[in-house]
Amino acid sequence: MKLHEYQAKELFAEAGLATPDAALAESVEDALSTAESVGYPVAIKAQVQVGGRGKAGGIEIAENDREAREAADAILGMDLKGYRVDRVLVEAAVDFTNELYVGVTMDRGEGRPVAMVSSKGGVDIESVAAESPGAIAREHVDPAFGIHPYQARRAVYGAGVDRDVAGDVAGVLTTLYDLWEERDAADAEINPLMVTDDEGVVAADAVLNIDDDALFRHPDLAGMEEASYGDDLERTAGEYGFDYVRLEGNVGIIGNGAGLVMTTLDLVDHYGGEPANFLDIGGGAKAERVANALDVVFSDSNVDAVVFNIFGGITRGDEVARGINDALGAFEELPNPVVVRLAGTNAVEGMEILDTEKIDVEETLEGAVQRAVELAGSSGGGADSGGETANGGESR
Amino acid sequence: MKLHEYQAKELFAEAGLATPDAALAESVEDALSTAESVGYPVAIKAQVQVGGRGKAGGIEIAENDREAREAADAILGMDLKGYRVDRVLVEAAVDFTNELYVGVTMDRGEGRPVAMVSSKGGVDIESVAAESPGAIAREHVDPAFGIHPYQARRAVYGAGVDRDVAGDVAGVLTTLYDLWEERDAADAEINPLMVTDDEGVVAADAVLNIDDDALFRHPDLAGMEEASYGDDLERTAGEYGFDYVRLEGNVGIIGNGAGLVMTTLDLVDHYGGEPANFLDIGGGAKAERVANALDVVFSDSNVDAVVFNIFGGITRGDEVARGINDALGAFEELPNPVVVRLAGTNAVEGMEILDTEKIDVEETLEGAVQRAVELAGSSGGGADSGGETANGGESR
Amino acid sequence: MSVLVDEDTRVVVQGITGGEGEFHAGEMIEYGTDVVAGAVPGRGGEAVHGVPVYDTVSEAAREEDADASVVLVPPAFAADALFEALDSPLELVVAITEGIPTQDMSRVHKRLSEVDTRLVGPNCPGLITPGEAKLGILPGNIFSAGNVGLVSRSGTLTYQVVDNLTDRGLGQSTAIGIGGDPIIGTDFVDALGLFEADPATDAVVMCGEIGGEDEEEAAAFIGSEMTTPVVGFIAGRTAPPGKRMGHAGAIVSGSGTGTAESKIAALDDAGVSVGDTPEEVAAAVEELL
Amino acid sequence: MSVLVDEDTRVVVQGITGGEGEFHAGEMIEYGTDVVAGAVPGRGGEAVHGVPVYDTVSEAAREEDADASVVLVPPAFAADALFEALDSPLELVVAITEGIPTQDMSRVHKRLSEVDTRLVGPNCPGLITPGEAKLGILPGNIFSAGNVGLVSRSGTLTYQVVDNLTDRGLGQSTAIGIGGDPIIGTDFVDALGLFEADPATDAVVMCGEIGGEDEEEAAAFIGSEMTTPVVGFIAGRTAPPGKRMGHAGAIVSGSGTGTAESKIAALDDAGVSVGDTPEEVAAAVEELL
Repeated sequence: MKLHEYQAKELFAEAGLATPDAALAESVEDALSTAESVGYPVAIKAQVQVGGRGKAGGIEIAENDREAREAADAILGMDLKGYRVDRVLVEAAVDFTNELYVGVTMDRGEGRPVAMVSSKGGVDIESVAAESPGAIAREHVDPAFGIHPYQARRAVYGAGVDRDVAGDVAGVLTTLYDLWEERDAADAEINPLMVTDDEGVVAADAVLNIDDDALFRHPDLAGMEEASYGDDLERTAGEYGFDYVRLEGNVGIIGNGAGLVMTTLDLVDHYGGEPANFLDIGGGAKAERVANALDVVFSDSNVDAVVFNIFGGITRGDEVARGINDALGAFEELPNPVVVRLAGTNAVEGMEILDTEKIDVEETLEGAVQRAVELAGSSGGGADSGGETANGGESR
Repeated sequence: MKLHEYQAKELFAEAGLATPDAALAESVEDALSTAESVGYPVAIKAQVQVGGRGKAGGIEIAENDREAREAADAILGMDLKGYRVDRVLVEAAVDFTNELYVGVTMDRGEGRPVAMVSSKGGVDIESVAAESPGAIAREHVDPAFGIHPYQARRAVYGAGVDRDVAGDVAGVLTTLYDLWEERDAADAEINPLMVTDDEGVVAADAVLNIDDDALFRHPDLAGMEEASYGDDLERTAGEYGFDYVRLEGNVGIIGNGAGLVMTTLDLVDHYGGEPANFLDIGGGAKAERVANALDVVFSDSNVDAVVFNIFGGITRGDEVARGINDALGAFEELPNPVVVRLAGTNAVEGMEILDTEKIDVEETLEGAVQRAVELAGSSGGGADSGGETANGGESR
Repeated sequence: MSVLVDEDTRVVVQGITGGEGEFHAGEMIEYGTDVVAGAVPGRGGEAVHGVPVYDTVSEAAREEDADASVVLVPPAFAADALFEALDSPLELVVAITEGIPTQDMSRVHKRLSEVDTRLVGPNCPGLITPGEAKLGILPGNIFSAGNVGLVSRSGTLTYQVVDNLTDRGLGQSTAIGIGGDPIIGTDFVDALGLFEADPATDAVVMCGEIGGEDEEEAAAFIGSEMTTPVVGFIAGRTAPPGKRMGHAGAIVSGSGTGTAESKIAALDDAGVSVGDTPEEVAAAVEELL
Repeated sequence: MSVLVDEDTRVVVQGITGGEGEFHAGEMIEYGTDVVAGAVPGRGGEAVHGVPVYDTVSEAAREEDADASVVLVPPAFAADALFEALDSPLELVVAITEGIPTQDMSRVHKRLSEVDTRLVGPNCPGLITPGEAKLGILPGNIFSAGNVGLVSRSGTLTYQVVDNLTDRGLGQSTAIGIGGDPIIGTDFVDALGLFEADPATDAVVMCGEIGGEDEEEAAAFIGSEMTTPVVGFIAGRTAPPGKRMGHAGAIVSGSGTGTAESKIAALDDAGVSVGDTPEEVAAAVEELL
């Protein structure tokens, strides 16, 4: 779960990190009055959870009311990488002499947290990492001990941070690590950490992503979650609790298990089709979940055919088949052709009871995918979606 | 640093452990009004930092005003193992079905904390440990991780605690460990942890000893320290910052370094004398510290002679000698004969400048001790201390 | 004849009184696994499927001489259950639980480095030596005994590949689901090393997916350390960069490594035949044997 | 010719800009120790006694090719300094600091079990190979080179015994003060093992004191593992039970072990000659050689 900048900054400030004076605004008038109380110059910053907001026009500096009005007007309501901007953070601009990067994340390969400092802050840190990895000092942390003060110092001196602020920056890194740990974060970053004229340090931006799996022990953070999907279908799928990713092809895909669903996507591609989505229906396949999954996929106007591939595992194939039949009962006629393939435990029994009037049944994964690709191709000229499908095809 | 029961209980309660309703009283009238507000029956408990208060008459149960008055009257002002009782804790007596022991301490041999549970609470746990070590379940804790919940459970089930309260007791152990760690305790114990009729658990006693070396980071705890020495000389020595232990012989001993001072005691014994004290003057030996050390030892009316043994180490012998000379300047005449031996760096120079009019000087440790023992023996009949020395001698 | 588990493996089921625990303990027993005990705090003295339940894993292991455990407890309590299993001690711990917080697993990972116990998972279907023992939630009926080792990050994909193998009469020595979480106990290299050392395994199927660099490391290991032939499969070839697809591991950063291309190229370099479909994988194995 | 340190030992002084650090760094240099660097956060680029100061121990060790450090920082920062030294990495760390909280040392002790570095101390005078190198605060002038190894829990008692040895012309191979704290890095058994393996050490003096069971463990080690003769001394024979005398270790619980009697009996059983006085110790060594 990604927190908004303003939420992350509240938590940072609570932990004792310096952040600029700021307030949230939802309208141009709000933004203006906040700017006045905070004092010009201000930064007006789109609150959407995507990177590269600055380059995309989501952050503007305003020196006065006129500029603030223009900026707020431009940013509020804008489409930023597919997300609509409903709120801006109006924040005192910081006079700085230097921009640093400070971050904590999990190094998955090592199975240990890593704390990082770079004197090249204020820019895309992934580019820094790719182009001059030596510019980022890293300290792997033993999660049982937490970060030792010497590690924070070593990272700071190793990154070549000015010695005047080295102690402060080491303190920021330690605090950030503790916050990261306490809040079960996946990532905690300050980029840039601004070094001010008077040798202070201020967190000018704030990233805090929380481990979804740990939200159960952080109800306060879970309460901060705001639906912010790039698109209505992703929102709907999220509400149903599916892992869903919308893509640009016309073959809708439903399956169970990330690896098998990805494989189904790959096979659609392999047989010349184009996947419209990734949808992992998860464990079991009760009627309601099947119906919900079909709802999501059918709602995608790009979709021309659907392949439904379930490997029964412990869940028995006959149970899955009943779930599918029940779900199909709700439809007078299916909006798109659906090819079902059941495998695993009691798959044969399951295939036998499937309602083949409404759906195609295939015995093998390969067969099911090939059939769906065929159906999607032949219905490509349909009135409801042909144009969009063509666009989808072009864009690849 | 040992906390009083009432102080420890405040910290326990703050950490979420259940403790009986109670208040401190310094007079019989205070005790009576507290007893009434807490509700009879009450336990009236001497607040002195010694073990075995119950057996020594320091804890009484009172069912009513009359008994409370008698108990408070008896306990307030009593001498408990050499400590005067100035305050009592008046506490609601707990109806219990069972008494357990729960404790956390440092296992020095292992270099790791150990958490302990026994179903034989309410008695001297050291006797339990000696007589039936199997009755105490122990879990060594990795200090980097802290206690794991499974360890608390394993200790509780291992100790054979009733399963009705096992979860609660495991929770108490975990809380006690966390408190022990957070407060830099040396020992944290609840003995007894009472199991009540309604299957709750209540800390009926509380021990919390803090690591003196860690007090610098616990100013709140340091502020709880109350001078509570068994004797005036120990109090004075404590105020001067000496490691001092009063013994029963007549040869006063001052030296630097615990091992060397203990060795000097051993040598006094070896040569037929009896040590009056252990006094480690610590590093260096400036005039003021020397004078303070002599003040403590001369104030002991048992003392008949003093051996002053300094091994110079980095501190140069001539500096020590000047310190001794300066300190001696304050005395018209020394109350007891003093034998000085200096060794180590610049010892020879030091010995040369010592004021031998007031003191005896010896070159070797053995010589100095023998001379002091001799002097103590020959002055044994002196008017000021002969009787007490004889007593001291008899009691050994 | 197999790796990690066989008919002599004596298993404790942690969480045996829970819904999942009870169900899968029953399935394991039915498959023939020697489930000797359950462990659930506060439930000591009870029995599930005739198997005695103990309050602690230590007691269960001691009393029933167990050497492995299967962890089927909810994610909030799973890390503690793993620490307990690692301290009991056991030779093998199989963590099925999905959704354990990553920082919890980081602490478990640290502890793992201090003990001799092997952890498989978490967030995995477990492992099976067909005809002998099943530790986990895999559907036993799709497996058949044979000489093909299988290691996979994914659950249902594993079943799919096994299905294709079994269809061709290619039985399995042991199949190990290592799990799709960011931090796991046994990785590809560990599992491949076990198969390499197993005389009863004549070929290995390795099912990877996009994200992380485990498949690249596995390729390096295969190239330098293995003589047993390996057939590979990588799921997620068509996943667009930057999109997260289910598994925490299944995200492509677009920075070169972690992509399907990178993994397939690394496996190719190591002489591994990589199938485009599960069916091709099975065919390649058949050709090798 | 010695154990742990010699003329080739390259030393970092942690805390070299502090009062104690600067003074003792000077004394060490004057003794001939090869002090190659200091390490003090925020003081990198300065110099003390002509020795360059670095911000971190890692940098000091890397730039000056150091293999040992002496920790002379205040107790509040000492544990962190030790963790830093253990992670730099160095072969030997000597912690002089007195008054480090016991729980801090427990965490350091845990970390020590994970690295190859040896820690001596804390709360110790350090160690010296006479004529070659001194790492710590021992008064160099009382020592002389020779073939007697010495290990002691106590500072000034060590000096006393060395004085008696030197008076008789009995020089020392290496003298190690292991420190009197409850949790220390190198104990008697470790030190005795080093002396046993050192061809230049022909006899060992071991100075113990009441409290703990280290001397009992040392006696067992001597009895089973050592051929080099050992002479012992135990301070605190006359200390009454239950009284704490200075060192955290120097307390007798009265429960059998930890008393002077117990320690002396254990050493006697191991064939160790235990002197009643430091002078007797020196005499016993003379007789052995």
